[in-house]
Amino acid sequence: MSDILAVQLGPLRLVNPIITASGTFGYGVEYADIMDVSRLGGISVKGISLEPRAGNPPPRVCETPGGMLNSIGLANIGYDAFVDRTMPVLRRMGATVIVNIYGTSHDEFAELARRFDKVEGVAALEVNISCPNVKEGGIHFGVSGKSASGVTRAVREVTSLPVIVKLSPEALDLPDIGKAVQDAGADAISMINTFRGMSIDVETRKPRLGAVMGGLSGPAIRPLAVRMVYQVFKAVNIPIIGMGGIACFRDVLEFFLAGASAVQVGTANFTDPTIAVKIVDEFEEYCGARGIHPADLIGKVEIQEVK
Amino acid sequence: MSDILAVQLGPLRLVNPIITASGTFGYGVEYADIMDVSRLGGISVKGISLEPRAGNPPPRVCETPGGMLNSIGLANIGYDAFVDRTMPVLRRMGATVIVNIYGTSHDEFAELARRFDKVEGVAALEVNISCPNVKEGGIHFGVSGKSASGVTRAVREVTSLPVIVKLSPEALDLPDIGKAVQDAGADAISMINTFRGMSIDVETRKPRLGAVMGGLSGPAIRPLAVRMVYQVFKAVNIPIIGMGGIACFRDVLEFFLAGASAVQVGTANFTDPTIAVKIVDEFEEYCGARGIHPADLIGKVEIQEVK
Amino acid sequence: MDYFKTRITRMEIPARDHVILWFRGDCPVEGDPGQFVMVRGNWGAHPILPRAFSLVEVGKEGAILVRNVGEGTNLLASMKQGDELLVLGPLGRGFSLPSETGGGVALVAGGVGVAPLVFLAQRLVDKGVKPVFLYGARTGADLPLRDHIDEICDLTITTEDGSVGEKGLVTAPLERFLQTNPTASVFSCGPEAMLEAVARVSVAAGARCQVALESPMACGMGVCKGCAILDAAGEYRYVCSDGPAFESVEIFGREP
Amino acid sequence: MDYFKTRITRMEIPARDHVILWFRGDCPVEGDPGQFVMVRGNWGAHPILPRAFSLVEVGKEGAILVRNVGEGTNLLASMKQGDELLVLGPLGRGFSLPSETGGGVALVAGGVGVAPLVFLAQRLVDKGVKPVFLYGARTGADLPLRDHIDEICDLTITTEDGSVGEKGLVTAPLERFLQTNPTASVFSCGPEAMLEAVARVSVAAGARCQVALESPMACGMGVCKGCAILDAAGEYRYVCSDGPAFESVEIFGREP
Ligand SMILES: Cc1cc2nc3c(=O)[nH]c(=O)nc-3n(C[C@H](O)[C@H](O)[C@H](O)COP(=O)(O)OP(=O)(O)OC[C@H]3O[C@@H](n4cnc5c(N)ncnc54)[C@H](O)[C@@H]3O)c2cc1C
Ligand SMILES: Cc1cc2nc3c(=O)[nH]c(=O)nc-3n(C[C@H](O)[C@H](O)[C@H](O)COP(=O)(O)OP(=O)(O)OC[C@H]3O[C@@H](n4cnc5c(N)ncnc54)[C@H](O)[C@@H]3O)c2cc1C
Ligand SMILES: Cc1cc2nc3c(=O)[nH]c(=O)nc-3n(C[C@H](O)[C@H](O)[C@H](O)COP(=O)(O)O)c2cc1C
Ligand SMILES: Cc1cc2nc3c(=O)[nH]c(=O)nc-3n(C[C@H](O)[C@H](O)[C@H](O)COP(=O)(O)O)c2cc1C
Ligand code: FES
Ligand code: FES
Repeated sequence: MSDILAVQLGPLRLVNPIITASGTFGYGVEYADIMDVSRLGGISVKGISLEPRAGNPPPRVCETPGGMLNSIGLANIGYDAFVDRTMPVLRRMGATVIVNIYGTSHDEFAELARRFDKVEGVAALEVNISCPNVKEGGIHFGVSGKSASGVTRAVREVTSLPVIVKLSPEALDLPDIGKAVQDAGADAISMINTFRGMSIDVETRKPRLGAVMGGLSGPAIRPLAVRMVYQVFKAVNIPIIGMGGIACFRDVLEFFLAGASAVQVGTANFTDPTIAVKIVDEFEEYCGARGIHPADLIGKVEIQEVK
Repeated sequence: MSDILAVQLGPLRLVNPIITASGTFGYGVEYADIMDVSRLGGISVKGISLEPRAGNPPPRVCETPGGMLNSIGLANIGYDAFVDRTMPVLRRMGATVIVNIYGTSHDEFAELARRFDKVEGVAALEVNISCPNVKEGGIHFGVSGKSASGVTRAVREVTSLPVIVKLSPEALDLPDIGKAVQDAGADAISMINTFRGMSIDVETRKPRLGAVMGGLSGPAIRPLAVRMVYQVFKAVNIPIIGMGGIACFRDVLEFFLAGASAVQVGTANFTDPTIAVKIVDEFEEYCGARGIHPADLIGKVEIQEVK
Repeated sequence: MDYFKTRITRMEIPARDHVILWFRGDCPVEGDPGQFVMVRGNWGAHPILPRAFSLVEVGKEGAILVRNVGEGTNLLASMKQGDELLVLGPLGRGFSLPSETGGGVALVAGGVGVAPLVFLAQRLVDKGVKPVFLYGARTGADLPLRDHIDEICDLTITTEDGSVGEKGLVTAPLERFLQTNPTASVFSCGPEAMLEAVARVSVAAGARCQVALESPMACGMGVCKGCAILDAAGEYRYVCSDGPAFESVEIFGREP
Repeated sequence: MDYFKTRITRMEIPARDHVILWFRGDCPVEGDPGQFVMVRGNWGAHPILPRAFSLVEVGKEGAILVRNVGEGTNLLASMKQGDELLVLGPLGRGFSLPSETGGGVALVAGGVGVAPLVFLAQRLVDKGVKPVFLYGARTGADLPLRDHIDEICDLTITTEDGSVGEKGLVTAPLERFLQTNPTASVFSCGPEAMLEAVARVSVAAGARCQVALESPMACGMGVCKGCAILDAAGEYRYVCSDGPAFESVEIFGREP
């Protein structure tokens, strides 16, 4: 594997800027049969909480035009099982592990960060202050600058791992939130998490999700995500990991041009579980053929000044 | 035309609840060749400002997954031309005219409302405090409860026409905004306007819109719109005119079940310019066959209490 | 489990609104009855999620039986021989075959739930076990693979309108069968209400019953946690990784 | 203007990446050269916008010539005879035919811009006017309708790689033609850079030039205000309702 795509996100170095998004690639270990996950820039694992979580009542997923809704509710095996059972496998597989953490309070976030700080093989923490599918914490932390920076600071103080803060698209002024988490010590920003949506089965008159609302992801939200990355890029100095509806390599370029330094591929993993490594190949070919590096693309959208 | 679908939105009575959305159906008069526009519940005309507006630099439209972006910038012929040239034709055609108004200040909104108050054949005003494509006014009025109610009050004070206030999906707390405009005297709420999005042509590296950003509409945003209608429905007592990605009659039912008392059809007019009258036919058949009335559907989504 | 592109080698319409797609050829899927594949055509942006289909073996070749119920299945039904399919599988846990079949085996299918049971029937027959196949549908036109089943084992059909076979629900012949074979193994797939009735009847008779469930899925391989169902103990189980085949008591409990 | 469902009555591939779709039959579209239709297949949710195509008349029957450049045109190209098309039209303002053609008529086409000009050639020939047809492409494989044009009028081909006809740009034969026919009427359709060059050459020679433009469209009928272009006076003009055909001076000005 060549270094042609290697990127530096603050203190975090990745062999390439293609990361699989939290919640859409499990713990990574499930893909051993069909691909070499060490070829990915990173794997952001399913959100981990201190205790295992069972998740929300079914149905939990449904498809919508150009996208999907999910209301998983952060179902996960919890810190202990992840560290004891999953991390050893991930280390053996040579995966670059970004741990997505979720807590219901500043203290829980800090406790998770403190514990993961000592876990071998964790490359970075991604702080999920933007989950729309939980009653406590989640998105509420992500829509105000004050609470976003509070969580960021709580995590920052207790870990020397690179800290990525994952933003919610539902914030009114995302550049402000971006600046707030930057000032609170985030090394990078990842964006965007899902938007809350709802779909009703008109035959049964019931919501198509057991939890009534869920998060919208997939190509449908790409224009919104690209716009937000562009806006935040102009406001902050730390790198942005862009995501939202990436379905092919061209979409990755779009996020880079808008201001992303790396990307995450989410819903598209369901369409094609090997899509992320295919994108790595295409990116390598693209940069090789042009003699350029991903970093040359960041924020390079050409805006004509409008008079 | 039977009365089977007639709806009462506060002081506004419509022969049926299917309205064509502002900006997607011109001034209505363009459709004379292909349909009888008097069969529509109403036509919300392209946003009208005091003076004509030229609009934004091209390109102004592009397609995205399950939707489209537009950055028209409220190009319109202005108050005088609309009233002198267009209104007479609309009256002759028997159209129910809802005038969508846009101003850059409270005073401009009020002036428009004052003037339209005396124009024969105007059924209602729709106050656009949510256009994402203009530098002044527009969306900025729509994302804070204070400014939203300020504009509403300014309009309310000078007109006896039914006042519909059109909300932006980008507000952080839409139920709050809904309550604010209700308290300021709105007779109905219409929602949602478009979300700001951006798309980049990765070959040319240029934004696909001349104005860089534009508003996302179409089926892609439907789950977001349905969720917002549902949330606002629970917060207000005035009727809601729902819209966002309606493409067929089933989608209309979805909005009704979520809490809408009427709907607007926007982007789908481009897919099929006769879609709105087709939906009227289907709605009539649906209600006729079941012996029900549209009002029986409002907010009737069946939510199971989650323990 | 593998992920691969393949092509449709053959198509057949076995009943109205149904199509059988064969794709073996270059395709390495070899699964067990009750396992499934996630399938998508090469149709661009929408719909984005693949669809789950049980593996079948028809004429000794791997296939899926698709019932046309919505957008994705419509698209699959309108594909042509030679068109590309994207297939992930085999996935999930299939039925666990009884080591002891002296008490008899009943396969109870409702609608398109016939697919995994046809496959199971074939495997049982190959092993020298003759199951009885109880196949229920609303009406006689909705019985895909009926002739195929008839050829390999004993088939009893019930239709709600009585147009073919016995009039009524498929639980009636099952109850009769269990009266004479109370220690039989029962395998069932179909609408949830039917599965619950089948489970109840079986458990009441003392038979062991396995049911294959459905649930909306995104990944099909245990990563998204989207396919949760609530089991009898009030815990969430995942259809794609814990199932689709479950012991009926795990899901519907022991109460008759 | 009308909106209707019709079916594809015939298809032909006149050059690589191009397809001609005939749909006249039950379809009332009768337009003028330069007018267009908004077309969509019955393909469900995505893409949602119809696509604009110039009206052509090939073999006395209404048709469109589609160049396969993206998602929508791909879908159209993969349709089959008998498939449903949704058509809105005829739309826009076509070329205004000169009442006086004594000075000669040159039709200058680039790429798929050939479509409205073939139609115009046919109309002119029907009226007894013989235009010269100057047709430029990158390479010889990209010249749909070439034989058809050859049959009805005088055709000069230029290709950038010289594989067919004259090597170079189509403005070269135009300049020669205008030297002997300085008061000719010129009609052009093709890439914007070509149109600008054609306009410049024509205006410099003193000829009247009309150009047919393109712009991304949503409605095609003047309601969305999406298809704006900036004219020579700095005003916005709408391709679908003010055009697609414009006097070249309105768009590119009088400066040579
Ligand atoms: C393990 C498993 C095995 C299956 N095996 C088969 C099979 O062999 N043959 C077959 O025809 N079908 C099978 N199904 C069901 C099949 O996956 C759905 O019919 C299909 O996903 C519907 O897709 P659609 O786009 O046509 O319908 P949509 O437009 O998505 O929906 C149409 C209707 O189908 C329901 N539906 C959607 N997805 C599912 C789902 N995953 N499970 C159940 N209902 C759903 C919707 O609620 C809706 O009522 C199986 C499902 C599972 C989970
Ligand atoms: C008045 C008019 C007449 C036209 N006549 C013809 C014709 O006779 N034959 C023909 O093949 N094409 C014609 N076009 C162009 C045709 O509309 C576009 O090629 C088509 O819309 C592209 O759709 P797509 O989904 O395949 O491409 P997309 O995937 O949408 O885009 C592919 C490429 O085409 C460009 N494009 C998209 N829409 C347009 C558009 N409306 N105009 C110009 N470029 C566009 C995009 O920027 C992109 O570079 C005409 C366009 C207009 C406005
Ligand atoms: C099924 C599902 C589960 C998700 N779970 C998480 C999660 O646990 N933590 C998190 O930060 N984001 C989660 N997300 C959000 C994704 O990581 C990503 O931000 C979002 O889906 C947008 O990207 P996409 O459009 O490429 O999917 C989840 C998304 C989906 C679809
Ligand atoms: C091309 C275009 C122009 C629009 N112009 C206006 C406008 O002038 N005033 C307004 O209030 N909304 C305008 N809108 C927003 C629509 O009225 C509607 O709120 C939005 O498109 C969502 O509905 P849809 O998804 O059905 O299109 C416009 C939308 C489009 C696509
Ligand atoms: S479908 Fe994703 S976990 Fe079962
Ligand atoms: S395409 Fe809508 S105004 Fe021209």
